[in-house]
Order: sequence, then C-alpha cells, then structure tokens
Amino acid sequence: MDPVTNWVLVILGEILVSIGVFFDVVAAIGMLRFPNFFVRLHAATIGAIGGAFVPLMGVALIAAGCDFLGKYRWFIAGAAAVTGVLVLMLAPVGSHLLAKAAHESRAAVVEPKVVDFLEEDKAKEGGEQ
Amino acid sequence: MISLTLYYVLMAICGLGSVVAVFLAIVERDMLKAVLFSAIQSTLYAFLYYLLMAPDIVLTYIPVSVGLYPAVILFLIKKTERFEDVEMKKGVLWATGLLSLVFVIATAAVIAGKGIGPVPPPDVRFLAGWYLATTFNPRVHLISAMAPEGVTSIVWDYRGLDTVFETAVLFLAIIASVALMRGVEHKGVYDELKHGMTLIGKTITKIVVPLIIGVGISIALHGHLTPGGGFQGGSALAVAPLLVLVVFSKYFFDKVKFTKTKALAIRSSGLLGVGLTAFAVLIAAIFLHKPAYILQNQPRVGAPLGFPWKGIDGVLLGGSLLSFNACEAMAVCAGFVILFLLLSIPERYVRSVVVGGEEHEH
Amino acid sequence: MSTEVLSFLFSIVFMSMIVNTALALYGVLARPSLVKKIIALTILGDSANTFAIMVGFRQPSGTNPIPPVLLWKPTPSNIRYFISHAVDPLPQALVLTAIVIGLAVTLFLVFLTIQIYRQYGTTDVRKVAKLRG
Amino acid sequence: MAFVPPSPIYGLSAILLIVAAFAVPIFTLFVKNKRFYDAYAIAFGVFALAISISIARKVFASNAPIIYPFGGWPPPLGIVYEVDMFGAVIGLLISSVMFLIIVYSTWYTERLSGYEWYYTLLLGLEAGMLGVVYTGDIFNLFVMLEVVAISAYGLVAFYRNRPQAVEAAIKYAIVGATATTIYFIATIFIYGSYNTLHMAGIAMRNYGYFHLTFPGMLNYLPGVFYGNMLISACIALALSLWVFTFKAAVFPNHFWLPDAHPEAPAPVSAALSGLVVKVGAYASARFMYTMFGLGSTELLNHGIAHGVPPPRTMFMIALGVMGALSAVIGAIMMGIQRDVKRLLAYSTVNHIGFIYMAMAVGVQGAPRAAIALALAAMVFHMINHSVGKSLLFMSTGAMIKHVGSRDLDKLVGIGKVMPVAGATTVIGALNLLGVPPFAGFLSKYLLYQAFLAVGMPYLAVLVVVASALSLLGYAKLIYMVVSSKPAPVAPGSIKESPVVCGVLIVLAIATVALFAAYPFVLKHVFVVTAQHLIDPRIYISKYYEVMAWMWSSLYGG
Repeated sequence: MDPVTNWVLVILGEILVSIGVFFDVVAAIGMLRFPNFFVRLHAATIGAIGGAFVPLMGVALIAAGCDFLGKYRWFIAGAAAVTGVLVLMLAPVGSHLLAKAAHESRAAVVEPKVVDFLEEDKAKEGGEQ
Repeated sequence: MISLTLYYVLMAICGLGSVVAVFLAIVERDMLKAVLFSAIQSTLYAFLYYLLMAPDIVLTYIPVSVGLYPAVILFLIKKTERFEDVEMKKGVLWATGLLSLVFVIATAAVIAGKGIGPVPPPDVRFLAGWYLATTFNPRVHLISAMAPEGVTSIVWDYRGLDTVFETAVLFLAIIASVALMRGVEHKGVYDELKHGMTLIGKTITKIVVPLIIGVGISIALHGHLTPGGGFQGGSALAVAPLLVLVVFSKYFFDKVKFTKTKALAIRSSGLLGVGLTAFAVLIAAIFLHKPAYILQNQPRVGAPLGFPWKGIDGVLLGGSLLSFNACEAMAVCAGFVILFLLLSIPERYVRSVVVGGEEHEH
Repeated sequence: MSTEVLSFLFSIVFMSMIVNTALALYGVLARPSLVKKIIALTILGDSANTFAIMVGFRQPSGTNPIPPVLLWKPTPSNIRYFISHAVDPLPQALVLTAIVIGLAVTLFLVFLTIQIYRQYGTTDVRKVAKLRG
Repeated sequence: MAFVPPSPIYGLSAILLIVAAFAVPIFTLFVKNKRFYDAYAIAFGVFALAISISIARKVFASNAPIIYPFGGWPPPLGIVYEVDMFGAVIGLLISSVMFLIIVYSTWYTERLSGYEWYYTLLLGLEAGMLGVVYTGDIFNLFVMLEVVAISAYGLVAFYRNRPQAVEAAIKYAIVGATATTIYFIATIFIYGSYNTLHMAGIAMRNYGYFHLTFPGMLNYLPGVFYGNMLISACIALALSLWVFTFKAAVFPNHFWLPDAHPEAPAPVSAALSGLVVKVGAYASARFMYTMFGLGSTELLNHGIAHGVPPPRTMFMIALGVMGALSAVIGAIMMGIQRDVKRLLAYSTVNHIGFIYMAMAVGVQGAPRAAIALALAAMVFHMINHSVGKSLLFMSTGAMIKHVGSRDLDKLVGIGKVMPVAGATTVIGALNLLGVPPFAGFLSKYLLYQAFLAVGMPYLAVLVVVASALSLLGYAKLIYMVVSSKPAPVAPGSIKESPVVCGVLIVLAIATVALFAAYPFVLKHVFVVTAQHLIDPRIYISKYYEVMAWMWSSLYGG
C-alpha cells in the first residue's frame, strides 16, 4: 500500500489505543471508588469494551499499516480484530450473567439501594401464582 | 542482550510469583480462595511454559489447568464443604513464606556461582538432537516421522506406546468413575424458561459454541504441523459441551437424548480408532505378506509399508499422526462430557442410589 | 558477566519449582481436607512438569531459542539451524503424557471425595478416621 | 542385510488387552448378557497367557532377552520392550494367575451390578502389570505403573456403598498419585544426566560401555553428560525406590495395604496381594540389579568419602532393614487380626519383607554364587507367594461370600460345609507358612541357605523367627477350617461352585507341583534367571546388538 494510507491507518490506530488507555484509567478508578458490586461491574465492563475492544481495533489498524511486518501483518490485524469482536460479544454477556447470579444468590449487598425492579417483578410473579 | 535479560527476568518473576501463589493456595482455609490461588499459579506456569518455548504444553495446560481443573474442583466444593478445619498462626505463616523465598534466591545464587554445568545449557542432549534432526527429514525417510511438529511426533510416533497407555489411564479413570456411579440414571424434562441461564446467555452460547468447536477441531487436526494435537484439541472441544451444560442445564442433554451411554460409546469408538491406527500398518502387512511393526507410521528398516505422509499438492498429512489426533480428540471430548454429566446429576438423587445397603461381600 | 546473570535468574525458577514441590507435598501429606489434598496434588504434578520442561531448555549463545516445531522447508541448512536452536522436545512430550495422567487421577479422586462426603458427611480425613472407629 | 522385524507377538500382550478394554463400552450398548462379558474376559486372559508362554519359551530357548522396538524405531529413539528371563518368569506368573482370577471372577460377579466395568478394570490391571514387566523404558514403566494404579483404585472402591472401601481407596489413591509423580521426577533426573530413558542404555552408561561405537556415522553413545551422574543417580534411586517400596508395601510404606486389600472384591484382593505388590518388587530388582547393578562403576567405585560404604550398598542396607522389619511386623500383626482378609493382607507384608531381604543381599563384596542363590530364592518366593496368596484370598472369598462375614470367629467350622475351599485354605496356609510338601517350604529353605552362604546368618535366623511368629496367624486360619465346632451355616445349604473348585484345585496342585519339580525348576529356571539378573552384560549386549544391527542396516544397506 502507499505510504499515506499506511500513515493514516497507523495514526487512526494510535488514536484508538489512546482512547483505550483513557477508558482503562476511568474503569480502574471506578472499580476502586464505586460503592457496590453492581456499579463496580459496570465499571469493569467499561474496561472490557472501551479498554479492550477499542484498542484491539486500534492494534488491528496499526498492524495493517506496518509494511515491515510482511505477510504477518494481515495475520496480526485479523487476529486482533477477531479477538476484539469476541470481547465485544462476550464481555457484556459475562457481566449480565454475573449480575444475575449475584442478584439471585443475594451474595452482593446493594447498599444505597434506590429501586430494584427485578425484585419487584419477582415479587409480583410470586404473588400471582 | 538487554532483551534476553528481560526475558529471563520475566521467567524469574513467574517463578517467584508462583511460589507465593502456591504458598497461599496451600495455607488458605477457604477452598474457593485456594482454587483461585491455584488458578493464579496455573496462569503463571502457563506463561512460564510460553517463555520456555513449549507451545504444546501451553495449549494443553490452559484448557486443563486454567479451565477444567478449577471447574471440576468448584463442582467438588459445591458438593462437599468449603472450609478446612485448620488454624495456623499468622506470624508463623509469614515467616515460612519469607524464608522459602529467601531460600529460593540464595540457592539460586549458589547454583549460578558454582555451576552444576551451564544452566541453561547452550546445547540440547544428543538424543534430543536426533529427535530434532529426524522429525521431518525426507532425506532420511527411514528414520523420520515426517511431521514437522517435534512434540507431536514424539507423542504419537517415537513414543506412541506411552500415549496409547496414557489414553488408557484416562479411559480407566472414567470407567472407574462410571463404576462408582453405576445405576445412577437420572432424567428430567427440559424447560426452556425454568432451566439454565437467561435468554441472553443462551443466545450468545449458541453463537460461541460453533466457534469453540471450530477452534478445537483445528487444534486437533493441525497437530502434526503446528503446536496442538489430539488431547489439546479434545480438551478445547470439551469446553463447548461444558458451556452448554452450564448455560442450558443438564436437562438440555436429556432433551436431545445425549446420554452418558452414548458419550461412552463415542469415546470407545475414538479409542478403538486409536487402537486401529496403531495396528493399521501391521494388519495391512499381514495381508501383503510383508514384515511390519506395531505402531508403525512410516516405512522403517526392513518394514517397507507406511502411512502416506504427503497429500495432493504436497499437503503434509503426518502419516498416522492425523488419524491418531482426530480419534484422540473425539475420545477426550466425549470423556469430559461423561464426567461432567456425572457431576451434574442432582446430589439428592445420587445419594438415593449410591449410598445405602446394596450388594456387599457380607 | 551476563551469562551468570541469566544463570542466576534461571536458577531462581528452578529453585521455585523445588520449593513449590515441597509446599505441595506438605499440602498432600499434612493438610486434613481432601479437597486441599487434591489441589495440592495438582500443584505437585504441575511443578514436576515445569521442572521437566526446564531440564529440556537451552540458551543458544546470542539468540533466542525456538520451539521444537520445524516451520520451514526441510532443507539441510534449515534443519541444521533447527537443531542448533530448538529446545528439547522429549521432556515436553513426556510432560504432555504426565499432564493427561495427572488429570485422569485427579478426576477419579474428585469422584472418590464426593463419595466420601456422601458416606461420612465430611471431607476431613481426621474426622473420617474417627467416624470409622 | 536389512534388519527383519521381530514377530509382533512379543509386543502384543499389553496393547491388545488395553484395546480389548477400550471396546467394552461399545458392547454394553447392545449386549446385556453377563455370559458374554465372562467369555470376553476369559478369551483375552487366555490370549495374554498364550503370549506370555511363547515369550518365556523363546527367552529360555535362546538364552537371551527379546527386544521389540515399537514403531520400528532403532533404539534409543523409540520405546523398546526388553524381556529377559526375570521379566519372562514374572510375566508368565502374572498372566497365569490373572487368568485364574478372571475365571474365578465369572462366579464372583454373579449378582454384582456393574460387572462389565469390573472386567474392564481387570483387563486394564492385567495390561498394566504385563507392561511393567515387559517394558525396557523407564518412562513407559511410569505410564504402566499408573495404568496398574488407576485400575487398582477403581477396583478397591468397587463396593462404593461401603464407607470403609471408599476410604481405603482414597487413602491408597492420594498417596499413590503422589508416589507416581515422584517417580516421574526421578525419571527426569535420569534423563537429565543419562541422556536416555532405556534401561539397557542406562546400564550401558553405568557399566562404562563407552567404547562401543557404531559402524558408520552414528556415534552418540560416548556423549557428554549433563551434570553429575553420581548425584542424579542417587537422587533418582532414592526417589524411585521409595515409590517402589510404596507399591510393594514394604514396612513404613505398608500403611495403605491392610485397608485397601481387604476392602476390594475377593478376586481383586487376590490380584492386588498376589501380583500388584510384586510389580513394585520387580521394579526395585530391575533398578537395583539391571540398571544400577553390582559393579556399576559410577555407584560403586565412587564412594562419597573414605570409610563410608558406597551409595548402592547403603541403598541395599536400607532395603534390607525395611524388608526385615516388614517381615517381623507383618508376622506379628497377623496374629492379632480378627478379620480373615486383614490377616491375609498382613501376611503379604510379611512375605514381601522376605522378598526384599533376599533382594538386599546383593552388595559389593558378597560372593556372586551366594547372591545368585538369594535372587533365585527371591524369584521362587515371589512365585510361591503369588500362588499361595491368591489361592487363600479366593478360597476365603468363597467362604465369606457364602457366610456373609469376614470375622474369623463367625467362620469357624466352615470346613465341614465347604470341603474344597476348606482344604485348599489349609493347603495355602501351610504353603505360606513353609511346610513340606508345599513349595513354600523350599523357597524359605532356599532363602535360609542363601543368607547363610552370603554370610549374613542373622538374616537366616530372622527368616525362621518371622515364620515362627506368623505361625499364630496361619494357625488361626487352619483352626477356622478344621475346628469341630458347629458350622456357621446349616450343612448342605451351601453348594460349592465347580468353577471355584476348579480354580482352587489348580492353584493347590501348583503348590505341590512346584515342590515336586523343585530340582528341575531350580536348576533350569530360577538359578539361570538369577544369574542373568546379576549379570546385566547379557541384557546390555543384546540391546547393543539390536541397536547396532538396526542402525547399520539403515546406513550400511
């Protein structure tokens, strides 16, 4: 490919990686500062999507723009993209199932609890039966 | 040289970190935490294997020690008890832990200083040199395994007998477990809404399972070319049914009529495939009135028959390795399914069959 | 100088495996809980395996070692390079066998432990011995 | 001339048995008839027996070991089976006793659920034991030990609804798994410094056969060694001997045996006590005589310091002390048991002690002829104990199954209702006690003679003392049968199965036949075996011959 495209790809990729760094920092702060399990899970998922999916896409772009890698560059780009898509698909499901399990087993105590619709729905269902 | 030093520093960090993780895993009273520490140790070991240039072991180790072991032990903890009834003084623990770390570093210094020969040596042993020279070398076809993957060639060709019996150990362990749970036949009716996890989980599992199966099959069938092989592929494959079991619940297997007996039959067919591959050249040779060996792959001294090693367009087939890997993957996957099906039967039902008066010697 | 540094760092890993083996042996033989014994047994097996792989490791002077997989055409010069740079495949193959065997034994032990719990209601060997009388 | 592959028969027995075991789950899909599984197991038992006989015949006819290179790999690349006389004799013992055990099992497993899994594990056990004795590779030995072990754990836990059985199995399994892992570490030490895994290759290095070179380009034998051979050999020997003494249940490592052996089904107890412990003894002898044997330079000539005995002698002393202690302790513990099977289990500890005592006399400086005599006694005693102990476990197993108790007091007077089982129990007890005209007498007498010839009269005295101590235990057994007290069950209510009677009578005849054939078997079997065991040069030279032949036909042809 011509050098200009390469440069554009690399710079785009680097921007994405920087965004990823920002999200990772935010997620880490959230993990430390948030009060209970569910919001911390929210922070962790930010780390997974913003901090893993986005930079992986960036890595794919950078690899695609690096001529010196030879034939390996498509290999690296493809692997990074596939990994990113898998993370995008699986991370939210993982947090969803974790949250569900924590809620059902009542292992996590929600301290400043404003409203719990799931609990109310369950109570309603139980009442109807 | 800087990068080389960094490489060794990483190794040393993995080693010391694993000591800490093992120490914590051993002294921990809460079994869940002990499993967690043991998983950390496994991860560090996996990284160490990667640094030690053992990709085959990494591929085996990650599904087994980081995935299946913790899963099985979590099943075990769920079915038994979580806490160990031992108290140890905190101070003693810290002292022992620190002392062992100091011991590690001090003895390492002694070895590095005095030298029990170079550690690591610059060269491999002569025997290893022979393996490396003959694993894929068409110029000496009579002593070559004709597969570029050194470890898989040793596993299935040079030392194939070991591997057949290693498979036998796994087989006998499964048979012993089945014998322990004999007579336990539990069936339920699968209810889409009641059993298993949420719809989101089930949908994504439906997407992921084919991917896992694809990866597993590719690891198994490329075993003679790249790191991987039958056992690695099989244990990666086994993750798919395990996922289905966890997400869709055990009753899903009842719905699709996939029982323990069927899994056992699949496993046996895989193993018989292994056995048949071991004897294939010998059987062919008997019909052709030629000499041959048990577990023969390529033509050998005085035994001219062998598996084809090259397909159309020069694709490497690896002789018997391909067949061994495919059969072994099938067998290992089915074996894990059997064990997880057995583990997932509700405990109350198992107790009604397994505990209590039945046949006795007296 | 630097060979000694490398040797020192490598020896740390060696000794770590020995200490891990000792710790795991303590866990298997001295801790009362069967679950803990099983965890310790897996650690024991893994440490032995790592030890074996380290025995087969090498450090060709100047460059990095490579895995025992021949990734190029089997020309004599490629094979010569392969022999002079690849690590020992035999311990890795032995370890593969040992991992599977360890896995098999552990799986059976898990079933036995559950059975013990069904019979005795505990996984503590001291309590089991007492209940047995 | 190109190398012609040896007949595949020589490598077939273990792998064929295990493939037979692999196939059982498929048959369970459509065959429910128990007779089919009986016939299946017996057929493969006969097969293994036939192969063992042909191997033994070949070895004794050609007076040299058989080598079977698997996959056609010239040694030391692949795995070889190397069967010398010792291996052939023990292999024949294993397959013949296992055959009788399988036949007995067809009766025993009636009304036992899960008999198909029982037979699978039994076939696995036999395959593993045959593999241990035929293999010529120390890592393959590890795999085979594990095959034996896992089948044994499964069989001990077979009465899964008995809490004691499950507990015995887990005790056995946890320490057993640790032990085999330790043996794995030992093999790694050996590979690290000896650069080979073949027993004959290790022996070659220990005996200093470095000058042997190959025709042509191959000349790797005089290679560089990594590390210090003495240190790694000592570590490896210490670790692996601990493992083997655990497998063989020698004194401090016998703790699992009195729990595990009685809790298994009777035929399995017979196999465990009669054969599986012999596997440990076999492996110890293989290590201490073939690989690190008398006159092996590294271990004998390089003592650590002046005045300190060389390491191999120290290992032998340790084995001898352990053996002597287990002979005495087993004999004493026999006397205080109330449980028939526990009594027999302690008797195994006693006899394995004799075997290790005989093994331990082969130290540097002792006269060779005397050591040969001791080893001949060891082999003979291994055979006698296997036959006698499996006979006893199976005859008492029949009684226990009919009466429904293992308690000696509750079985008193059983001889009146079960005459065949009773009579064979008495024969078995007298055989193990060492009373003529049973072969046990001769092997103990031979032990006694050998210890005197070696110049260790205290060991000879110990044999007599331990036998005298064990008299109490055997007397209990004999009293149980011949007592005139009323039988525990009504006379005539028990009908002894012809299968059981057949098996027991065959074993009882074997004890007498060995006595009758003593002069012949001693001269033509045991002494020759012992001489071959002491002198590994025959073992090594056959290996070298095959290796050189294969390599030279590769490059010269």
